[in-house]
Amino acid sequence: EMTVSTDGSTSMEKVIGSLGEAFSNKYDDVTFTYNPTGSGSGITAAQEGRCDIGLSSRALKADEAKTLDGTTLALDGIVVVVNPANKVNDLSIDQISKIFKGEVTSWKDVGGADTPIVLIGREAGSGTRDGFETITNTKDSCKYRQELTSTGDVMTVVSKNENAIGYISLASMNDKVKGVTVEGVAATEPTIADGTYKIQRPFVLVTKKGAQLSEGAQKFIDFAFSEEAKPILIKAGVVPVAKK
Amino acid sequence: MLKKQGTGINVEQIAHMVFLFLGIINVGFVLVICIYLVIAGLPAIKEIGLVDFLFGTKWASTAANPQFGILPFILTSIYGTAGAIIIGLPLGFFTAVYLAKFAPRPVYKFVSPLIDLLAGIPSVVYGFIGMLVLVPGIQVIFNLPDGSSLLASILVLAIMILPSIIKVSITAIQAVPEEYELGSLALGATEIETYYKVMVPAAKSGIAAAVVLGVGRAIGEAMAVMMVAGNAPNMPSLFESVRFLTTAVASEMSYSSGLQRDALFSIALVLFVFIMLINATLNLVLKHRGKN
Amino acid sequence: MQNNLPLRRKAYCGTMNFMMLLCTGITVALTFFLIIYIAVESIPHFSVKILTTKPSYLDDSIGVLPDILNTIYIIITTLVFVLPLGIGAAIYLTEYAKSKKLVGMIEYAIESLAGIPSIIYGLTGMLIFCQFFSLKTSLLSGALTLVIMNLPTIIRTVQESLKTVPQGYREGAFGLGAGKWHMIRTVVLPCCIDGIVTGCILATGRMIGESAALLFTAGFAHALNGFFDALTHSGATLTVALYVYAKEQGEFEVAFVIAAILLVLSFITNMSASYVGRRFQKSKG
Amino acid sequence: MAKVFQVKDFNLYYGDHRALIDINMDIDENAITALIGPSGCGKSTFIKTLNRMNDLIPSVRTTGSILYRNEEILDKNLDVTSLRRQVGMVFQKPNPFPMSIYDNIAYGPRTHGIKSKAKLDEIVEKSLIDAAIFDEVKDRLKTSALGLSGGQQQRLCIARALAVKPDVLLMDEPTSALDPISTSKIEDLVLELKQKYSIIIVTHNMQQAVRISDTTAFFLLGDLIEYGKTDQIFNTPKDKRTEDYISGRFG
Amino acid sequence: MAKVFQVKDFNLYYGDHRALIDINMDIDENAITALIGPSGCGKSTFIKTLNRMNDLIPSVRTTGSILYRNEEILDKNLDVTSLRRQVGMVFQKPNPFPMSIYDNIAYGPRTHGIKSKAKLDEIVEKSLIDAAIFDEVKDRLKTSALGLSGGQQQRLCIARALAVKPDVLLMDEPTSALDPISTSKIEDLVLELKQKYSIIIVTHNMQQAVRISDTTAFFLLGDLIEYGKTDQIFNTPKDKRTEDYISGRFG
Ligand SMILES: Nc1ncnc2c1ncn2[C@@H]1O[C@H](COP(=O)(O)OP(=O)(O)OP(=O)(O)O)[C@@H](O)[C@H]1O
Ligand SMILES: Nc1ncnc2c1ncn2[C@@H]1O[C@H](COP(=O)(O)OP(=O)(O)OP(=O)(O)O)[C@@H](O)[C@H]1O
Ligand SMILES: [Mg+2]
Ligand SMILES: [Mg+2]
Ligand SMILES: O=P([O-])([O-])[O-]
Repeated sequence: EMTVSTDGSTSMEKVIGSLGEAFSNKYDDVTFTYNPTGSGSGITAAQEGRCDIGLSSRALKADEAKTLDGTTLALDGIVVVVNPANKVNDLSIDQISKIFKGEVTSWKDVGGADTPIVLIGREAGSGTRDGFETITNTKDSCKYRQELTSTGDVMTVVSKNENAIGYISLASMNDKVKGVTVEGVAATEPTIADGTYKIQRPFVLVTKKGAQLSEGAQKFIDFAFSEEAKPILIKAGVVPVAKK
Repeated sequence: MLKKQGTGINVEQIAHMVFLFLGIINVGFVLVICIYLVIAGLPAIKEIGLVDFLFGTKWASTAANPQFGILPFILTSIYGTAGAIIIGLPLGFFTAVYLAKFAPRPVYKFVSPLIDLLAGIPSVVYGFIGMLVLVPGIQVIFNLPDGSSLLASILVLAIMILPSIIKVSITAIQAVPEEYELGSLALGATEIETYYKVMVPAAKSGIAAAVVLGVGRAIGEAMAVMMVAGNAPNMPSLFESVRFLTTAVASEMSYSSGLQRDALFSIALVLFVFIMLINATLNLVLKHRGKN
Repeated sequence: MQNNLPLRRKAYCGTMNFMMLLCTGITVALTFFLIIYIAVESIPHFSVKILTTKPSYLDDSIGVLPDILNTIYIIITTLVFVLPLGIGAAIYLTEYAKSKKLVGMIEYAIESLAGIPSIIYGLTGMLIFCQFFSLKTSLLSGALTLVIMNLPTIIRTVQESLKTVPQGYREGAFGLGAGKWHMIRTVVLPCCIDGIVTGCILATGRMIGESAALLFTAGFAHALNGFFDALTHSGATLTVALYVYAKEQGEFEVAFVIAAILLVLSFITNMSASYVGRRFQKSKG
Repeated sequence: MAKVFQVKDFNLYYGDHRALIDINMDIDENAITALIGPSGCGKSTFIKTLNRMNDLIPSVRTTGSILYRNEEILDKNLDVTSLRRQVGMVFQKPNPFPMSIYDNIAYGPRTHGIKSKAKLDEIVEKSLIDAAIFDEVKDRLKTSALGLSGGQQQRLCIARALAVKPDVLLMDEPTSALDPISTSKIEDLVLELKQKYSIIIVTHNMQQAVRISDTTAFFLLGDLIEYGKTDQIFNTPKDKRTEDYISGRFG
Repeated sequence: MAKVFQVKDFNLYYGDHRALIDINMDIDENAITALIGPSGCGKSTFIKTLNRMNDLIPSVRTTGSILYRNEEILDKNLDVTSLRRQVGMVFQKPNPFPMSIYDNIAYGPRTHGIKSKAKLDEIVEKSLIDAAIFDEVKDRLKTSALGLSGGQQQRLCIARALAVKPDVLLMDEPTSALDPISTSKIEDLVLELKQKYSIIIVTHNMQQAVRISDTTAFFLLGDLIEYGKTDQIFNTPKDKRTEDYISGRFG
């Protein structure tokens, strides 16, 4: 009986959940667990050996990369979402940046109704937030009305509040919320794969440098990068990346 | 004939030792919790500086230039708790007096299981319903851009502490000797006058205990509030999204690292100190009651 | 001497009466609202499938069976540890302890334990069990955290029922030459078994309702495991699952189903506790 | 002599149990009436009927008539608060409220609408003087009444009853919880109060009945066996059962 | 006659309060010794010392010596369970355990290690017969002992005490909670038990002491005032205080 324990990013939930399920279906003798805690904590868990594989929805930072190996499993778009009732369909990176910095506070300034903009963000430490703020150049200056602890939560709030804007992982996208195009480009697999959709970040499998992976963990990583896994990743809404 | 007890250890002595150990172990648990919290909580306070930590008004734990001021959380916790008491206490108190003294037997028999049920509902259920009903409701009623707010948290907390306030108050009121009641009635007071002017004052330390208990519950609640407060680290304001001491810990803990993580443990330490102060107050109240 | 209360007194009594009825009314209405709202929202989503499967990403389906099992596992494990600890401590306090100081200290400790909020239990449980004892994020870590949390409940209820055992029984047993432990085992404990059961039920209720302490210690995986496997793995109880589904994933249907299950469980624990309590009082005459 | 109470064919039931049986009894004004009888004979039940304190027990049912100064008090529509104001009561166990001495006395007048501080001060002082306890407590009116001794507490309760200016004072074994010295103080007090009030007192203490009462009623198992001048009852009882009881042969 | 207990210069303190003062007293074998005296004089305290039940009260301290069949029982290292087995006790309030009648009687023997069903059956039957209650309960040995009447319960407790084959039987007011008929049954029983056991009995009932005891000890405020043959104590008391007490002048 082997076990594979993974721990980390909540935005990778769907991806890793699907992979894990397919993996357990394939090998009867392994138990696969996924603990959706967040990228930061997944990285720490990998470092402290509390899990076999850490899951991060952002690239490892320099000091983290000293002790850890990060392998990019897939690319994920970060979709800027609004309530389906919102008339705004497209925003530029600059507009997004101004909105989240609180410089633009009404939807009418970006072509929408005359209502206040309600900013929904993720909590400090989230890989999604880190990726979004880095790319839109809003690091540390977002004026969030709410800081929520998961992708699902952001979707719920945005879907319930006509004034809200937030950002979520493409993998989790559904029609409860509306994704806006960024500089005319919609977040889709091709646009992410070729880099024309700007707001994207990697999904990374994190392991301890130099440490021997358990048999199960090795099997899982091999599985994740196999041809067999590709359709699963695509179905989960992300763009697979070949193992380097 | 009466055999003397040998020096060997017998079952009775073993039993005594085991039970002694089981009793003492509770003290051990408290000590371990204290020690761990202090060990985990002090480094960040040392690094940030106690004054900056407690009285800083800005919390930006992952910024390039991180800031760790928890005054907004402290104030939010205090305001939120106070608000919950202000709403929950009168509601609970009048209900308790009614149930303890006026309710006809069938009404009492019907309502008291309801209150038990209310007490037994897990806090996340309150948070869940609050999130679906209260938050949108507040947004519409007060015409706000968003309903997640201190007010929503206060209402959820008020409902959550209601059953414990009711139950403790009922016990306190029922414990008042009947002689006071008779004495007052015999002077020509009506039943309502009797209950509110004699029975309730006589039960006041018990009711005070109920309040302190409610404060403890409200200040320590995390999950339910997390679902309705919005969790932005703002200075508290009734219609703004806010973060409590508990939710500050809960929302960032799983993502945290380094000084941020240490600072979260420091917040937990602050919360713990608050709770210990409240417990000490409760003890005083109860002791005072014991004397009367 | 017909009814001629002065207006001022009439007004006072009227106001107070009105306030009482109003507040009781609000409380009752609130409870009914909760019950009905949850019932209405959850009943359409109840199905055999949701109760008997685990969630699947591949099929895009949701089931709460793992959460139900995890809840049961964690309750059993917690009770296994907390009962001997709690009953033992209660016996020490009521039957053995002579030193007032020691009793005071232990009771203060128990009071403190009772007052500590669950989020702090969650944190210290994480530090102590998950990290220090390297039990990782697992049901066992969660259960051990709950053990400490629920000690005060068990100790208090057992103490209460120990105190109701008539002193005459103890004297009678001693008078026949029984030792203390023998006396406790053969006379006192059988007498307060109902009290112990009540304590268990109350503690079970608390465990079912707990979330904050489990989030960091037991985690929230929805894996379907056997008892011993589950103990070493992360797993969500119903309450944690409700939080995760409602808050993190926006899956309200299943959240309502869980809320309804929790409501029913809460009702059952209350009813059985008061049933046992009543029987207890009857047997004590 | 004028009558304060006129009891006619009065019966009282606790559920099915008839605790008082066809009582007929007129009670004198400005006199002390003692009720005696073995435990459980219905003395407390009877005295509590006179200010309708029995209303608190749901199972109680009554028949017959009791007139207080010619008004029917068994009437359902009667304003019991005003009856109780005029027919004050002192209980077996002293029951001061857990407030200051002053507030205990002022409780009744305040309840009945007196707000003026000066007026209240005056009533408190007068009641305490009348209850022969003023000198003992005058320096600590603001301290808790629970700090007083049992005898002082009982006199405080009497003062509290006097403060609402009652007409009749009912006393249910007011001295049975007290030591002999406190008892004799209260007996002196009762004798003095007789000038202004009509007093009905339940006692288990034959000597006490002889020492203080003008008339005595002897109850047995719910029946009023004999009722008359105290002298006559104790010296030349008409009924064998009265004689047996006062000579200690049963009870 | 042989002595079961020899008490020498015995003092007992509850904290600072000296509840028994310099007691000297030898207690006869196969006799009934009655302890009398007003409430609070220390009778219960004394009787409980004889089987060290006072150990349960933390504040108790003793000086002096008590020999039971020439062994010191105040010794710290004494095996109290074996002392209590030999010196059985019956309490004022019947205290059967909430188990079946059979289990009540079997409790003691089981505690002392007897497991065999046949042996237990025999002991139970014999003890019930000795306690003169066998006929009344023989058909319902497996039913709860709490269903018995007060008098039956007390005889059951006596049977329970007999089941461990004691040498001495201490009885602290064993009939004060009972009706006259039960009382006389227990008195008869005690007189019969005297053949086999030494009995020490506390009683408030002078008549009872006269009826059943061989010797009587009169306690007053912790002092053993007078101790001697029951006849002599009740007919020609040497001490004025004893005389006062038995003639009912105080207590
Ligand atoms: N609340 C009650 N419900 C039913 N029966 C009652 C109640 N109170 C008293 N009784 C019964 O009514 C009878 C008279 O009781 P009451 O208290 O008046 O006696 P009493 O003469 O005052 O006795 P005591 O001298 O002991 O105070 C008794 O048989 C008693 O059991
Ligand atoms: N546990 C105790 N702690 C302190 N003092 C006690 C205790 N038990 C008894 N006493 C005191 O010791 C004295 C003797 O009490 P004891 O019970 O032996 O009297 P008694 O003769 O049995 O009286 P009674 O006839 O009322 O049973 C009394 O003054 C009593 O107050
Ligand atoms: Mg009475
Ligand atoms: Mg005694
Ligand atoms: O949960 P995250 O992927 O945003 O860290």
